[in-house]
Amino acid sequence: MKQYLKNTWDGIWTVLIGMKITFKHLFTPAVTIQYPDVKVPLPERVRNRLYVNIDDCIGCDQCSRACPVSCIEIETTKAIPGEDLGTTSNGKKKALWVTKFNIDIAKCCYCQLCVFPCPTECIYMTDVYEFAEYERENLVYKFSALTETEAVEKKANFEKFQAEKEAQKAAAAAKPKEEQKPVN
Amino acid sequence: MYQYFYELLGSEILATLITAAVPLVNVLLAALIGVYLERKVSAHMQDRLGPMRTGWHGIFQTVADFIKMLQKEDAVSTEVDKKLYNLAPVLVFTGSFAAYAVIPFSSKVIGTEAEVGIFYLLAISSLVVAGILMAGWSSNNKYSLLGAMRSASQIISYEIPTAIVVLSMVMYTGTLSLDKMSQMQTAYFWNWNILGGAEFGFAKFLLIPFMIVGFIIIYISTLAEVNRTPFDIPEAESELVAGYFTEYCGMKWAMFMLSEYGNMFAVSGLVTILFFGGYQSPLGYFGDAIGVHWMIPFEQVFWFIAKGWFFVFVQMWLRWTLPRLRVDQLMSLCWKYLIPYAFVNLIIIGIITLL
Amino acid sequence: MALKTETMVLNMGPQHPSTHGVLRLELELEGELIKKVIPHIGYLHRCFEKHAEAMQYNQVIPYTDRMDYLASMYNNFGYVIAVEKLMGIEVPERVQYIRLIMGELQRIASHLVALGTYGLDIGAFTPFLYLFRDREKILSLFEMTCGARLLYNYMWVGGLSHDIHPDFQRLTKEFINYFKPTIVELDSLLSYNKIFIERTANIGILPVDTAINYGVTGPMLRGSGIKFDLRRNDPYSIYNRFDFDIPVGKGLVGTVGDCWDRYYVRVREMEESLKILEQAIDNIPEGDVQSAIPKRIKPPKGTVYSRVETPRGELGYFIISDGSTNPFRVKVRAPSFVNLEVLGELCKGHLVADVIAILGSVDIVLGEVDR
Amino acid sequence: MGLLDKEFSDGNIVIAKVDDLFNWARLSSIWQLGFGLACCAIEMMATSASHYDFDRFGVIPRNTPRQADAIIISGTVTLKMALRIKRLYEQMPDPKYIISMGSCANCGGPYWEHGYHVLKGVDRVIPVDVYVPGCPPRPEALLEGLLKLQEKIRNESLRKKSA
Repeated sequence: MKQYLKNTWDGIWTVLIGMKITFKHLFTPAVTIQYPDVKVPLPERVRNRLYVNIDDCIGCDQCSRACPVSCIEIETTKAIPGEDLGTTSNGKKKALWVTKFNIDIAKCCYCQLCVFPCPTECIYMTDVYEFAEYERENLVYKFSALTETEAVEKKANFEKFQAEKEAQKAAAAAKPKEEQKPVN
Repeated sequence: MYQYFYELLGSEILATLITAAVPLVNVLLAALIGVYLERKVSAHMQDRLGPMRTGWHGIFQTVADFIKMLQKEDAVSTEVDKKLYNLAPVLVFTGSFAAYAVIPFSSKVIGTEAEVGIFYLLAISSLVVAGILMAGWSSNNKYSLLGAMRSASQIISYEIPTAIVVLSMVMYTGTLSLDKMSQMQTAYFWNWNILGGAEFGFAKFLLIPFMIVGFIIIYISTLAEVNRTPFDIPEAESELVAGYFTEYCGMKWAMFMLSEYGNMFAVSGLVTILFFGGYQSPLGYFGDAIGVHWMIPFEQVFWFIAKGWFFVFVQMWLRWTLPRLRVDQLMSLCWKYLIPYAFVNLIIIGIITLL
Repeated sequence: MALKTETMVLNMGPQHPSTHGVLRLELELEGELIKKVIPHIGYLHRCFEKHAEAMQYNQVIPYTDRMDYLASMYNNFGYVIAVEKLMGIEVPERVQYIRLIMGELQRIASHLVALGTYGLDIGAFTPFLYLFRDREKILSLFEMTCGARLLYNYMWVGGLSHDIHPDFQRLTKEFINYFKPTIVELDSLLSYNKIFIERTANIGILPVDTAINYGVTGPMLRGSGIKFDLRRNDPYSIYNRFDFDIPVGKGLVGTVGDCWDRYYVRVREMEESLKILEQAIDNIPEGDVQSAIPKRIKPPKGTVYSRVETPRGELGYFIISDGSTNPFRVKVRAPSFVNLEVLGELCKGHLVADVIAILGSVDIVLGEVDR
Repeated sequence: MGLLDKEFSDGNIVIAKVDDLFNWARLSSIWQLGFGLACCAIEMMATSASHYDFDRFGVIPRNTPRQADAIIISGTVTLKMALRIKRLYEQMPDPKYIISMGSCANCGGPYWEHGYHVLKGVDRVIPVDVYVPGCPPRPEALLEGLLKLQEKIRNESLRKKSA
């Protein structure tokens, strides 16, 4: 009987305590951030969409190798002599045309492993997170500064150059006693 | 109300229609406002904001929900028992709508001044059980079936404490008419039944604690009858997915929702009438004071609706505070706690009334 | 004349609100009484161990994040400790301290989700949101430090990806002070609520010997009354320097080893974590967090087993190295997986609603169960 | 599709206005199927929690597909789960929308290369409306995906598209 009354009392009392707490919260201001109208500034280290500053990229492929999910696709073509690609902002000389630098953001796992090995610090994570798309193809980001035709042209150039070199080599092999010019 | 409109319009059909339309509008409004209020109350209790982007503070949210549900496809599984499946939401809605026939919103606005109003109210609200059972059975879904079975046992069990408390109040007031009960608790809050009724004397003060106990019992058991947390076992979201309406979509589901919110207001109204003076104002009538007597019914409507919504708010408040009981605990709460207390209370109130 | 009756087979999940992800339970019911529970797993099998074979040692770390996604920091922690043990790397003091602080913050965050969803399973929606509100504060600390909210890839072999933010210590202390009242509030809102007690006390009692036979660890084992915590019993990192209690189930409102005890052990563990944080946060020594990171991670041939106490129990990594840059084999002893096995034992003779309560108190993370 | 969709072949002012009303209703009450798969589900829960509050947009989780309008695929879809997802999708009444949340749902994510057991993108089994990138996406990113979806719904019409 005593237990019976205690149960009744406990039931009512704990419910009232709970109600007191929720009632208190009814009048505490909400913590909600009203997203599209209010955007909180993100911390500086925030990891969102990858960005490649292609001007600084030397096409060393390190980020692609560091990526655990292989979402970075890089194709490069050697520059032929006479083409000046300029230098990166930290003074490295560029020697490769980056004909293709695609990041499939849909595959990316935002682990930041690609950022650290980059010798020119040209690949980094930005604070852009609003990039939802209707089509998945749009999530493949193409960073290469060269257009398709330019890329084809550079490739062709290099192949031509290669072929010439081969031809020269062949010629040199045919005429072995000729004075040997350093190739390139 | 019928008489009033009949005299006004002279047409039986029109008068009937209007008399029926008033509760219907009330049910619809109760659902619309109820859902919105539910979302807002829950949101603010949880340090959130709730709907914000449809109109000012999301005030049209339920309107949007409603229009959306109107245009949803009526997806019906091929395995359902078509007749029962389609009939169930109608029946549930009828049960909750018909209850409004006897609820006095004021001394003038009342569907029918039935002498056995409270008896009718208890009887008609049991219709919901049939609808729920039909819904659960015909859906051909095990979760629905479990929900329906739980619901049937729950609602039928909780009718008993409700009925006992109602009985004690009937004994005390000596009438079955809801309108008369309201009239007896004349204006000013110290005349309400919760504070011992309008008769001033020793018995009044003796009654107060037992009235409070009665109020708590009937509030808990009506809460269970309308399937609200902590008694929302038939639709227990974390166990039974959505209970008996798991397979319903679009407007058919909306009818269940309508009836739930309609019922919420109806049982709040019942509690108000039994214990909190029905449509009577707590502080006297403004119309009386300035001598404009036609204003009084409007004031009464205001007070009734305000009191009703207050109890609906408390239902929500409880819902967002408490966890859910288990099905056997629900039964033991009813049979082991509420019914004994209700009986003891009945006897004591009876004795005090006789004194 | 006896009526012919049949048992009902109820399929719960993979899409069910309270199976904590995509667990599928096959329940054999008699009315609402459970006769048998058969968990089906594999709906989130992501082949972590296969991936680990194809990756370099440091590339595995993002995948460990995704195993127990509620306690990513701790999964990183376990993995890097294992690799460091394999390579014999001594990490700087500062790194040890920061790892420990992150680990304990993560423990609180993980328990917040566990307790919140447990309340949700029982039917209380509001505590869930209160706890998530506070978890958000921890996540912002993590985000400030390493830039990610959920999957951090923060601990590296031999060091950390970033040093802590200059504000980190101040904000953590603020958080500790802010968080203490929340536990009190949770106690009065949920833990000692009569309905909650009714739902969880004396439900799913796990006796000590069953727990040990099944190899259950973590709060589940401690809920049964055994004081076993790897932080104390097999100290790793620098846990032996700190003073903290190991809460065990005492059967305050029911029997020792019931759901309420398991729940309450988690609540108390958050308090203990706060205690550790308070001791550690002011004593972070100066130093470089990346000084011990090896240029190339190429462990010698050999095997290693290393275990840590994650919020869910003993997480063990067994690594076989063949001397190359990729691990030859990584086997994970996942606490959730082992704890889940005992479910069938716990559910016998209970009702459908109790299965939810029991499953919630086991606190599984499907990413870890299926790996 | 819904009740009246694609019933009309020529437009007029009435249909245009009804279009607007219906689209408004649809976009402001997208009820989501409460359904979590993996890591992203935690961020989805965080989005419905107090700080970001999905309810502001009228999004509430419904546990049964019959009452849901949108399904957020939040996490890795394994081949075993793909069948279930397809079935859930089929159980939802029209009009229904899909948000693919996170890398795993978009295209297999970190598991696309070696994951013998992972579906490489949920769009191989069900038509996706919006892809939200991230691993996992921030709650704001998911909200932005939702806004994109609302934008898409706003441009729907009851009219048949002329061939």
